[in-house]
Amino acid sequence: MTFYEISKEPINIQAVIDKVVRREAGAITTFIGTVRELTGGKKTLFLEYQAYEAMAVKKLAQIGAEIEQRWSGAKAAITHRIGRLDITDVAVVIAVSTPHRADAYEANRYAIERIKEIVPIWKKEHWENGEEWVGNQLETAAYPSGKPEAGDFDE
Amino acid sequence: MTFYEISKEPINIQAVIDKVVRREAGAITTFIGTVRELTGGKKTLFLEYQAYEAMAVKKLAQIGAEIEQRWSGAKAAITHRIGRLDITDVAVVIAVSTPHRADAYEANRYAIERIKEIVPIWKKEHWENGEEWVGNQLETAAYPSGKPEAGDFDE
Amino acid sequence: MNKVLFFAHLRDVVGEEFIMVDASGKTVAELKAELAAKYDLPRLETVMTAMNEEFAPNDEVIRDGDEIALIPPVSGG
Amino acid sequence: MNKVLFFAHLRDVVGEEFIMVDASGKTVAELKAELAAKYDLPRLETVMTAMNEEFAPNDEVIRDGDEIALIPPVSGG
Repeated sequence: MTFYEISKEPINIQAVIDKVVRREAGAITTFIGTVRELTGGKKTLFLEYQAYEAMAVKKLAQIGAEIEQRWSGAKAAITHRIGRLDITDVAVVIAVSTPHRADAYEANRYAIERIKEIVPIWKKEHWENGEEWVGNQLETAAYPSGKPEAGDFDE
Repeated sequence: MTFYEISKEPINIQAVIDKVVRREAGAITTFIGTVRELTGGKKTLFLEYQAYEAMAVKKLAQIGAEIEQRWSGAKAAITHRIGRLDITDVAVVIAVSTPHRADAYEANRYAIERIKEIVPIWKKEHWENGEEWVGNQLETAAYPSGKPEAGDFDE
Repeated sequence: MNKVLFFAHLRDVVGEEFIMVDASGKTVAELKAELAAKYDLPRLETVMTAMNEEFAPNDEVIRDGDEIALIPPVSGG
Repeated sequence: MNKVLFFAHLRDVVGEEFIMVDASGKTVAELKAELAAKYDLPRLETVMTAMNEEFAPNDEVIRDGDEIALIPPVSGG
Protein backbone atom coordinates (compact mmCIF):
# COMPACT_ATOMS: atom_id res chain seq x y z
CA MET A 1 0.00 0.00 0.00
CA THR A 2 1.18 3.54 -0.80
CA PHE A 3 0.73 5.64 2.34
CA TYR A 4 2.19 8.86 0.89
CA GLU A 5 1.05 10.11 -2.49
CA ILE A 6 1.01 13.06 -4.83
CA SER A 7 -2.11 12.84 -6.97
CA LYS A 8 -3.20 14.60 -10.14
CA GLU A 9 -6.76 13.33 -9.61
CA PRO A 10 -9.37 14.21 -6.96
CA ILE A 11 -8.53 12.56 -3.64
CA ASN A 12 -10.73 9.73 -2.37
CA ILE A 13 -10.92 10.64 1.33
CA GLN A 14 -12.30 7.27 2.44
CA ALA A 15 -9.42 5.48 0.70
CA VAL A 16 -6.89 7.53 2.68
CA ILE A 17 -8.74 6.78 5.93
CA ASP A 18 -8.89 3.07 5.13
CA LYS A 19 -5.08 2.93 5.04
CA VAL A 20 -4.80 3.71 8.75
CA VAL A 21 -7.65 1.59 10.13
CA ARG A 22 -6.21 -0.95 12.58
CA ARG A 23 -7.54 -3.22 15.32
CA GLU A 24 -5.38 -1.50 17.95
CA ALA A 25 -6.54 2.01 16.99
CA GLY A 26 -9.44 3.67 18.78
CA ALA A 27 -9.17 7.03 17.07
CA ILE A 28 -8.61 8.30 13.56
CA THR A 29 -8.32 11.99 12.80
CA THR A 30 -8.30 13.44 9.35
CA PHE A 31 -7.30 16.86 8.14
CA ILE A 32 -8.83 17.89 4.84
CA GLY A 33 -7.43 21.05 3.32
CA THR A 34 -9.93 22.66 0.96
CA VAL A 35 -9.61 25.60 -1.38
CA ARG A 36 -11.05 28.65 0.39
CA GLU A 37 -12.66 31.42 -1.60
CA LEU A 38 -11.45 34.36 0.48
CA THR A 39 -7.92 34.88 1.74
CA GLY A 40 -7.03 38.22 3.29
CA GLY A 41 -10.16 39.74 1.79
CA LYS A 42 -9.15 38.76 -1.74
CA LYS A 43 -11.38 36.49 -3.79
CA THR A 44 -9.61 33.44 -5.16
CA LEU A 45 -10.87 32.06 -8.49
CA PHE A 46 -8.84 28.87 -8.42
CA LEU A 47 -5.49 27.50 -7.25
CA GLU A 48 -2.71 25.74 -9.07
CA TYR A 49 -0.47 23.34 -7.15
CA GLN A 50 2.94 22.25 -8.40
CA ALA A 51 5.24 19.69 -6.76
CA TYR A 52 8.72 18.29 -6.99
CA GLU A 53 6.97 14.97 -6.96
CA ALA A 54 9.73 12.49 -6.18
CA MET A 55 11.04 14.58 -3.32
CA ALA A 56 7.56 15.48 -2.07
CA VAL A 57 6.65 11.81 -1.67
CA LYS A 58 9.89 11.23 0.24
CA LYS A 59 9.20 14.18 2.53
CA LEU A 60 5.63 13.04 3.20
CA ALA A 61 7.04 9.63 4.12
CA GLN A 62 9.58 11.32 6.40
CA ILE A 63 6.76 13.15 8.19
CA GLY A 64 4.92 9.86 8.62
CA ALA A 65 8.05 8.27 10.08
CA GLU A 66 8.48 11.19 12.45
CA ILE A 67 4.89 10.76 13.63
CA GLU A 68 5.22 7.04 14.15
CA GLN A 69 8.35 7.63 16.21
CA ARG A 70 6.89 10.45 18.33
CA TRP A 71 3.45 8.99 19.04
CA SER A 72 3.36 5.40 20.15
CA GLY A 73 1.22 3.18 17.96
CA ALA A 74 0.44 5.97 15.49
CA LYS A 75 -0.03 5.28 11.77
CA ALA A 76 -0.28 8.01 9.13
CA ALA A 77 -1.32 8.33 5.48
CA ILE A 78 -1.13 11.52 3.42
CA THR A 79 -2.24 12.36 -0.11
CA HIS A 80 -1.64 15.78 -1.64
CA ARG A 81 -3.25 16.80 -4.89
CA ILE A 82 -1.58 18.93 -7.56
CA GLY A 83 -2.80 20.72 -10.67
CA ARG A 84 -5.74 23.10 -10.90
CA LEU A 85 -8.13 23.13 -7.96
CA ASP A 86 -11.39 25.04 -7.71
CA ILE A 87 -13.06 26.49 -4.61
CA THR A 88 -13.96 23.72 -2.08
CA ASP A 89 -11.77 21.16 -3.89
CA VAL A 90 -9.68 19.00 -1.58
CA ALA A 91 -5.94 19.79 -1.75
CA VAL A 92 -4.65 17.49 0.97
CA VAL A 93 -5.91 14.66 3.16
CA ILE A 94 -4.00 13.57 6.26
CA ALA A 95 -5.27 10.54 8.20
CA VAL A 96 -3.71 9.46 11.48
CA SER A 97 -4.79 6.57 13.67
CA THR A 98 -3.67 6.09 17.27
CA PRO A 99 -4.77 3.97 20.21
CA HIS A 100 -5.95 7.08 22.12
CA ARG A 101 -7.60 10.20 20.80
CA ALA A 102 -5.43 13.00 22.17
CA ASP A 103 -2.49 11.64 20.18
CA ALA A 104 -4.56 11.44 17.01
CA TYR A 105 -5.23 15.18 17.11
CA GLU A 106 -1.69 16.16 18.02
CA ALA A 107 0.00 13.92 15.48
CA ASN A 108 -2.33 15.09 12.73
CA ARG A 109 -1.67 18.74 13.52
CA TYR A 110 2.04 17.99 13.46
CA ALA A 111 1.69 16.54 9.97
CA ILE A 112 0.07 19.60 8.39
CA GLU A 113 2.56 21.97 10.03
CA ARG A 114 5.48 19.87 8.79
CA ILE A 115 4.00 19.75 5.28
CA LYS A 116 4.04 23.52 5.24
CA GLU A 117 7.70 23.50 6.32
CA ILE A 118 9.46 20.80 4.32
CA VAL A 119 7.38 19.33 1.49
CA PRO A 120 8.26 20.78 -1.94
CA ILE A 121 4.78 21.75 -3.08
CA TRP A 122 3.82 25.23 -4.27
CA LYS A 123 0.50 26.96 -4.62
CA LYS A 124 -0.34 29.71 -7.10
CA GLU A 125 -3.37 31.86 -6.38
CA HIS A 126 -5.41 33.10 -9.30
CA TRP A 127 -7.63 36.15 -8.78
CA GLU A 128 -9.75 38.25 -11.12
CA ASN A 129 -6.87 40.61 -11.75
CA GLY A 130 -3.73 38.58 -11.30
CA GLU A 131 -1.93 35.55 -10.02
CA GLU A 132 0.97 34.87 -7.69
CA TRP A 133 2.92 31.99 -6.22
CA VAL A 134 2.21 31.94 -2.51
CA GLY A 135 5.35 32.38 -0.44
CA ASN A 136 6.86 34.67 -3.07
CA GLN A 137 6.05 37.75 -1.01
CA LEU A 138 8.82 40.15 -0.04
CA GLU A 139 8.24 39.44 3.63
CA THR A 140 9.01 35.75 3.22
CA ALA A 141 11.46 34.49 5.81
CA ALA A 142 14.94 33.87 4.53
CA TYR A 143 16.69 30.53 4.98
CA PRO A 144 20.27 31.63 5.60
CA SER A 145 21.62 28.11 5.84
CA GLY A 146 19.92 26.98 2.65
CA LYS A 147 17.88 24.51 4.71
CA PRO A 148 14.60 24.90 6.61
CA GLU A 149 15.03 25.91 10.23
CA ALA A 150 12.95 24.68 13.13
CA GLY A 151 10.30 27.31 13.67
CA ASP A 152 7.08 27.95 15.49
CA PHE A 153 3.94 26.65 13.93
CA ASP A 154 1.94 29.44 12.38
CA GLU A 155 -1.44 29.93 10.86
CA MET B 1 -29.99 18.59 6.16
CA THR B 2 -29.60 16.70 9.43
CA PHE B 3 -26.29 17.71 10.97
CA TYR B 4 -26.67 15.64 14.16
CA GLU B 5 -27.71 12.03 13.97
CA ILE B 6 -27.95 8.77 15.87
CA SER B 7 -27.69 5.92 13.38
CA LYS B 8 -28.38 2.21 13.61
CA GLU B 9 -26.53 1.66 10.33
CA PRO B 10 -22.83 1.97 9.46
CA ILE B 11 -21.80 5.62 9.15
CA ASN B 12 -20.94 7.03 5.73
CA ILE B 13 -17.92 9.17 6.62
CA GLN B 14 -17.89 11.10 3.35
CA ALA B 15 -21.54 12.03 3.82
CA VAL B 16 -20.75 13.58 7.22
CA ILE B 17 -17.82 15.50 5.74
CA ASP B 18 -19.94 16.75 2.85
CA LYS B 19 -22.28 18.46 5.33
CA VAL B 20 -19.58 20.89 6.46
CA VAL B 21 -17.94 21.71 3.10
CA ARG B 22 -18.25 25.46 2.48
CA ARG B 23 -16.62 28.03 0.20
CA GLU B 24 -15.36 30.03 3.17
CA ALA B 25 -13.76 27.01 4.84
CA GLY B 26 -10.11 26.15 4.26
CA ALA B 27 -9.91 23.30 6.73
CA ILE B 28 -12.03 20.32 7.69
CA THR B 29 -11.06 18.00 10.50
CA THR B 30 -12.76 14.74 11.24
CA PHE B 31 -12.61 12.55 14.28
CA ILE B 32 -13.50 8.92 13.67
CA GLY B 33 -13.92 6.82 16.77
CA THR B 34 -13.32 3.15 16.02
CA VAL B 35 -13.78 0.05 18.14
CA ARG B 36 -10.38 -0.88 19.57
CA GLU B 37 -9.55 -4.49 20.30
CA LEU B 38 -7.51 -3.94 23.46
CA THR B 39 -8.49 -1.70 26.37
CA GLY B 40 -6.46 -1.89 29.56
CA GLY B 41 -4.95 -5.18 28.40
CA LYS B 42 -8.39 -6.80 28.03
CA LYS B 43 -9.48 -8.13 24.66
CA THR B 44 -12.82 -6.77 23.49
CA LEU B 45 -14.95 -9.05 21.29
CA PHE B 46 -17.51 -6.43 20.34
CA LEU B 47 -19.30 -3.39 21.73
CA GLU B 48 -22.93 -2.54 22.15
CA TYR B 49 -24.03 1.10 22.11
CA GLN B 50 -27.33 2.28 23.51
CA ALA B 51 -28.73 5.83 23.36
CA TYR B 52 -31.54 7.94 24.69
CA GLU B 53 -32.01 8.89 21.08
CA ALA B 54 -34.19 11.99 21.21
CA MET B 55 -32.07 13.59 23.91
CA ALA B 56 -28.81 12.47 22.33
CA VAL B 57 -29.67 14.25 19.08
CA LYS B 58 -30.51 17.40 21.05
CA LYS B 59 -27.23 17.23 22.96
CA LEU B 60 -25.22 16.72 19.76
CA ALA B 61 -26.94 19.79 18.33
CA GLN B 62 -26.11 21.70 21.52
CA ILE B 63 -22.45 20.80 21.11
CA GLY B 64 -22.56 21.99 17.51
CA ALA B 65 -24.12 25.28 18.62
CA GLU B 66 -21.44 25.70 21.29
CA ILE B 67 -18.76 25.17 18.65
CA GLU B 68 -20.27 27.63 16.21
CA GLN B 69 -20.41 30.21 18.97
CA ARG B 70 -16.87 29.66 20.24
CA TRP B 71 -15.05 29.37 16.92
CA SER B 72 -15.85 32.01 14.34
CA GLY B 73 -17.08 30.58 11.07
CA ALA B 74 -17.07 26.99 12.32
CA LYS B 75 -19.63 24.43 11.13
CA ALA B 76 -20.03 20.98 12.70
CA ALA B 77 -21.74 17.69 11.86
CA ILE B 78 -21.81 14.62 14.10
CA THR B 79 -23.19 11.12 13.61
CA HIS B 80 -23.01 8.49 16.36
CA ARG B 81 -23.83 4.89 15.68
CA ILE B 82 -25.65 2.59 18.12
CA GLY B 83 -26.23 -1.16 18.28
CA ARG B 84 -23.62 -3.88 18.00
CA LEU B 85 -20.20 -2.81 16.69
CA ASP B 86 -17.29 -5.07 15.89
CA ILE B 87 -13.58 -4.31 16.13
CA THR B 88 -12.56 -1.45 13.74
CA ASP B 89 -16.21 -0.45 13.19
CA VAL B 90 -16.85 3.29 13.27
CA ALA B 91 -18.78 4.43 16.36
CA VAL B 92 -18.73 8.17 15.83
CA VAL B 93 -17.79 10.68 13.13
CA ILE B 94 -17.29 14.36 13.94
CA ALA B 95 -16.61 16.76 11.06
CA VAL B 96 -15.78 20.42 11.66
CA SER B 97 -14.97 23.01 9.02
CA THR B 98 -13.40 26.38 9.79
CA PRO B 99 -11.71 29.12 7.79
CA HIS B 100 -8.33 28.37 9.44
CA ARG B 101 -6.88 25.07 10.48
CA ALA B 102 -5.96 25.60 14.13
CA ASP B 103 -9.63 26.16 14.94
CA ALA B 104 -10.67 23.03 13.07
CA TYR B 105 -8.51 20.87 15.34
CA GLU B 106 -9.53 22.62 18.56
CA ALA B 107 -13.23 22.68 17.81
CA ASN B 108 -13.20 19.03 16.82
CA ARG B 109 -11.41 18.02 20.00
CA TYR B 110 -13.95 20.02 21.98
CA ALA B 111 -16.76 18.06 20.33
CA ILE B 112 -15.50 14.61 21.30
CA GLU B 113 -14.78 15.70 24.87
CA ARG B 114 -18.27 17.17 25.20
CA ILE B 115 -19.83 14.02 23.75
CA LYS B 116 -18.18 12.07 26.54
CA GLU B 117 -19.60 14.51 29.08
CA ILE B 118 -23.17 15.23 28.13
CA VAL B 119 -24.56 13.00 25.36
CA PRO B 120 -26.73 10.15 26.68
CA ILE B 121 -25.04 7.24 24.92
CA TRP B 122 -23.72 4.15 26.67
CA LYS B 123 -21.23 1.51 25.66
CA LYS B 124 -21.20 -2.10 26.85
CA GLU B 125 -17.98 -4.03 26.43
CA HIS B 126 -18.21 -7.73 25.67
CA TRP B 127 -15.19 -9.92 26.43
CA GLU B 128 -14.60 -13.69 26.30
CA ASN B 129 -15.65 -14.06 29.92
CA GLY B 130 -18.05 -11.26 30.62
CA GLU B 131 -19.61 -7.95 29.74
CA GLU B 132 -20.03 -4.60 31.44
CA TRP B 133 -21.47 -1.17 30.80
CA VAL B 134 -18.56 1.24 30.64
CA GLY B 135 -18.81 3.92 33.33
CA ASN B 136 -20.47 1.50 35.72
CA GLN B 137 -17.24 1.00 37.65
CA LEU B 138 -17.12 1.71 41.37
CA GLU B 139 -14.59 4.49 40.82
CA THR B 140 -16.98 6.46 38.63
CA ALA B 141 -17.17 10.11 39.61
CA ALA B 142 -20.35 11.10 41.38
CA TYR B 143 -22.57 13.96 40.18
CA PRO B 144 -23.74 15.47 43.47
CA SER B 145 -25.94 18.06 41.79
CA GLY B 146 -27.61 15.51 39.53
CA LYS B 147 -26.12 17.36 36.54
CA PRO B 148 -22.75 17.07 34.82
CA GLU B 149 -20.11 19.42 36.19
CA ALA B 150 -17.49 21.21 34.14
CA GLY B 151 -14.38 19.09 34.34
CA ASP B 152 -10.99 18.64 32.81
CA PHE B 153 -10.81 16.76 29.58
CA ASP B 154 -9.43 13.29 30.11
CA GLU B 155 -8.33 10.37 28.04
CA MET C 1 -48.73 9.89 34.70
CA ASN C 2 -45.01 9.97 34.01
CA LYS C 3 -42.86 7.84 31.79
CA VAL C 4 -39.54 6.94 33.45
CA LEU C 5 -36.82 5.63 31.15
CA PHE C 6 -33.89 3.44 32.14
CA PHE C 7 -30.60 2.96 30.30
CA ALA C 8 -27.47 0.84 30.42
CA HIS C 9 -27.00 -1.11 33.68
CA LEU C 10 -30.15 0.44 35.20
CA ARG C 11 -32.22 -1.03 32.36
CA ASP C 12 -30.62 -4.41 33.04
CA VAL C 13 -31.44 -4.16 36.77
CA VAL C 14 -35.03 -2.94 36.32
CA GLY C 15 -35.67 -5.30 33.42
CA GLU C 16 -37.71 -2.69 31.55
CA GLU C 17 -36.91 0.07 29.07
CA PHE C 18 -39.38 2.28 30.89
CA ILE C 19 -42.15 2.26 33.49
CA MET C 20 -45.19 4.48 34.00
CA VAL C 21 -45.59 6.08 37.43
CA ASP C 22 -47.45 9.03 38.90
CA ALA C 23 -44.67 11.28 40.10
CA SER C 24 -46.34 14.68 39.82
CA GLY C 25 -45.53 16.95 42.75
CA LYS C 26 -42.43 14.97 43.70
CA THR C 27 -38.92 16.28 43.26
CA VAL C 28 -36.44 14.48 41.08
CA ALA C 29 -34.55 13.46 44.22
CA GLU C 30 -37.69 11.97 45.79
CA LEU C 31 -38.52 9.96 42.68
CA LYS C 32 -34.95 8.68 42.45
CA ALA C 33 -35.01 7.60 46.10
CA GLU C 34 -38.28 5.73 45.60
CA LEU C 35 -37.00 3.96 42.49
CA ALA C 36 -33.72 3.11 44.19
CA ALA C 37 -35.59 1.48 47.06
CA LYS C 38 -38.11 -0.35 44.86
CA TYR C 39 -35.59 -1.77 42.35
CA ASP C 40 -32.49 -1.84 44.54
CA LEU C 41 -30.71 0.40 42.04
CA PRO C 42 -26.94 0.61 42.50
CA ARG C 43 -24.88 3.79 42.92
CA LEU C 44 -27.61 6.31 42.15
CA GLU C 45 -25.25 9.08 43.32
CA THR C 46 -23.54 8.71 39.93
CA VAL C 47 -26.81 8.86 38.00
CA MET C 48 -28.01 12.10 36.43
CA THR C 49 -31.61 12.81 35.61
CA ALA C 50 -33.24 14.21 32.52
CA MET C 51 -36.67 15.76 32.39
CA ASN C 52 -38.21 16.10 28.95
CA GLU C 53 -34.84 15.39 27.30
CA GLU C 54 -32.90 17.99 29.28
CA PHE C 55 -30.72 17.54 32.35
CA ALA C 56 -32.66 18.43 35.51
CA PRO C 57 -31.39 19.22 39.01
CA ASN C 58 -32.38 17.08 41.98
CA ASP C 59 -34.69 19.74 43.42
CA GLU C 60 -36.76 20.14 40.24
CA VAL C 61 -40.46 19.35 40.80
CA ILE C 62 -42.10 16.89 38.43
CA ARG C 63 -45.39 17.78 36.76
CA ASP C 64 -47.92 15.41 35.25
CA GLY C 65 -46.78 14.26 31.81
CA ASP C 66 -43.09 15.03 32.27
CA GLU C 67 -40.85 12.36 30.78
CA ILE C 68 -38.10 11.39 33.21
CA ALA C 69 -34.93 9.51 32.33
CA LEU C 70 -32.24 8.19 34.63
CA ILE C 71 -28.88 8.88 32.98
CA PRO C 72 -25.96 6.77 34.23
CA PRO C 73 -22.46 8.07 33.48
CA VAL C 74 -22.37 8.38 29.71
CA SER C 75 -19.75 6.53 27.65
CA GLY C 76 -20.32 7.49 24.04
CA GLY C 77 -17.63 8.38 21.56
CA MET D 1 26.41 16.87 -16.21
CA ASN D 2 23.81 17.97 -13.71
CA LYS D 3 20.10 18.43 -14.04
CA VAL D 4 18.88 21.58 -12.28
CA LEU D 5 15.14 21.81 -11.61
CA PHE D 6 13.12 24.99 -11.12
CA PHE D 7 9.74 25.38 -9.44
CA ALA D 8 7.05 27.98 -8.83
CA HIS D 9 8.12 31.56 -9.64
CA LEU D 10 11.66 30.44 -10.47
CA ARG D 11 10.32 28.21 -13.24
CA ASP D 12 8.34 31.17 -14.56
CA VAL D 13 11.44 33.38 -14.56
CA VAL D 14 13.76 30.82 -16.15
CA GLY D 15 11.11 29.63 -18.57
CA GLU D 16 12.21 26.00 -18.25
CA GLU D 17 11.30 23.14 -15.94
CA PHE D 18 14.95 22.19 -15.82
CA ILE D 19 18.31 22.86 -17.44
CA MET D 20 21.44 20.73 -17.85
CA VAL D 21 24.72 22.21 -16.59
CA ASP D 22 28.12 20.92 -15.57
CA ALA D 23 28.32 21.89 -11.91
CA SER D 24 30.61 19.18 -10.58
CA GLY D 25 33.15 20.50 -8.10
CA LYS D 26 31.11 23.60 -7.34
CA THR D 27 29.35 24.18 -4.05
CA VAL D 28 25.61 24.65 -3.90
CA ALA D 29 26.19 28.31 -3.08
CA GLU D 30 28.42 28.80 -6.12
CA LEU D 31 25.89 27.20 -8.46
CA LYS D 32 23.08 29.30 -7.00
CA ALA D 33 25.11 32.49 -7.47
CA GLU D 34 25.83 31.62 -11.09
CA LEU D 35 22.19 30.85 -11.82
CA ALA D 36 21.05 34.01 -10.06
CA ALA D 37 23.36 36.08 -12.25
CA LYS D 38 22.50 34.30 -15.48
CA TYR D 39 18.70 34.34 -15.06
CA ASP D 40 18.36 37.37 -12.79
CA LEU D 41 16.63 35.18 -10.20
CA PRO D 42 14.83 37.11 -7.46
CA ARG D 43 15.35 36.69 -3.70
CA LEU D 44 17.54 33.60 -3.78
CA GLU D 45 18.22 34.09 -0.06
CA THR D 46 14.76 32.59 0.50
CA VAL D 47 15.41 29.64 -1.79
CA MET D 48 16.49 26.28 -0.41
CA THR D 49 18.37 23.71 -2.42
CA ALA D 50 17.83 19.99 -2.79
CA MET D 51 20.45 17.55 -4.00
CA ASN D 52 19.16 14.18 -5.13
CA GLU D 53 15.77 14.86 -3.54
CA GLU D 54 17.14 15.83 -0.13
CA PHE D 55 17.76 19.31 1.31
CA ALA D 56 21.41 20.25 0.97
CA PRO D 57 23.41 22.97 2.74
CA ASN D 58 25.04 25.78 0.79
CA ASP D 59 28.56 24.41 1.34
CA GLU D 60 27.79 20.97 -0.10
CA VAL D 61 29.96 20.10 -3.11
CA ILE D 62 28.19 18.92 -6.24
CA ARG D 63 29.39 15.77 -7.99
CA ASP D 64 28.77 14.75 -11.58
CA GLY D 65 25.28 13.37 -12.00
CA ASP D 66 23.77 14.96 -8.89
CA GLU D 67 20.26 16.26 -9.47
CA ILE D 68 19.87 19.76 -8.07
CA ALA D 69 16.57 21.53 -7.39
CA LEU D 70 15.98 25.09 -6.29
CA ILE D 71 13.23 25.05 -3.68
CA PRO D 72 11.42 28.38 -3.12
CA PRO D 73 9.44 28.73 0.12
CA VAL D 74 6.97 25.86 0.03
CA SER D 75 3.24 26.49 0.26
CA GLY D 76 1.54 23.11 0.21
CA GLY D 77 -1.31 22.04 2.45
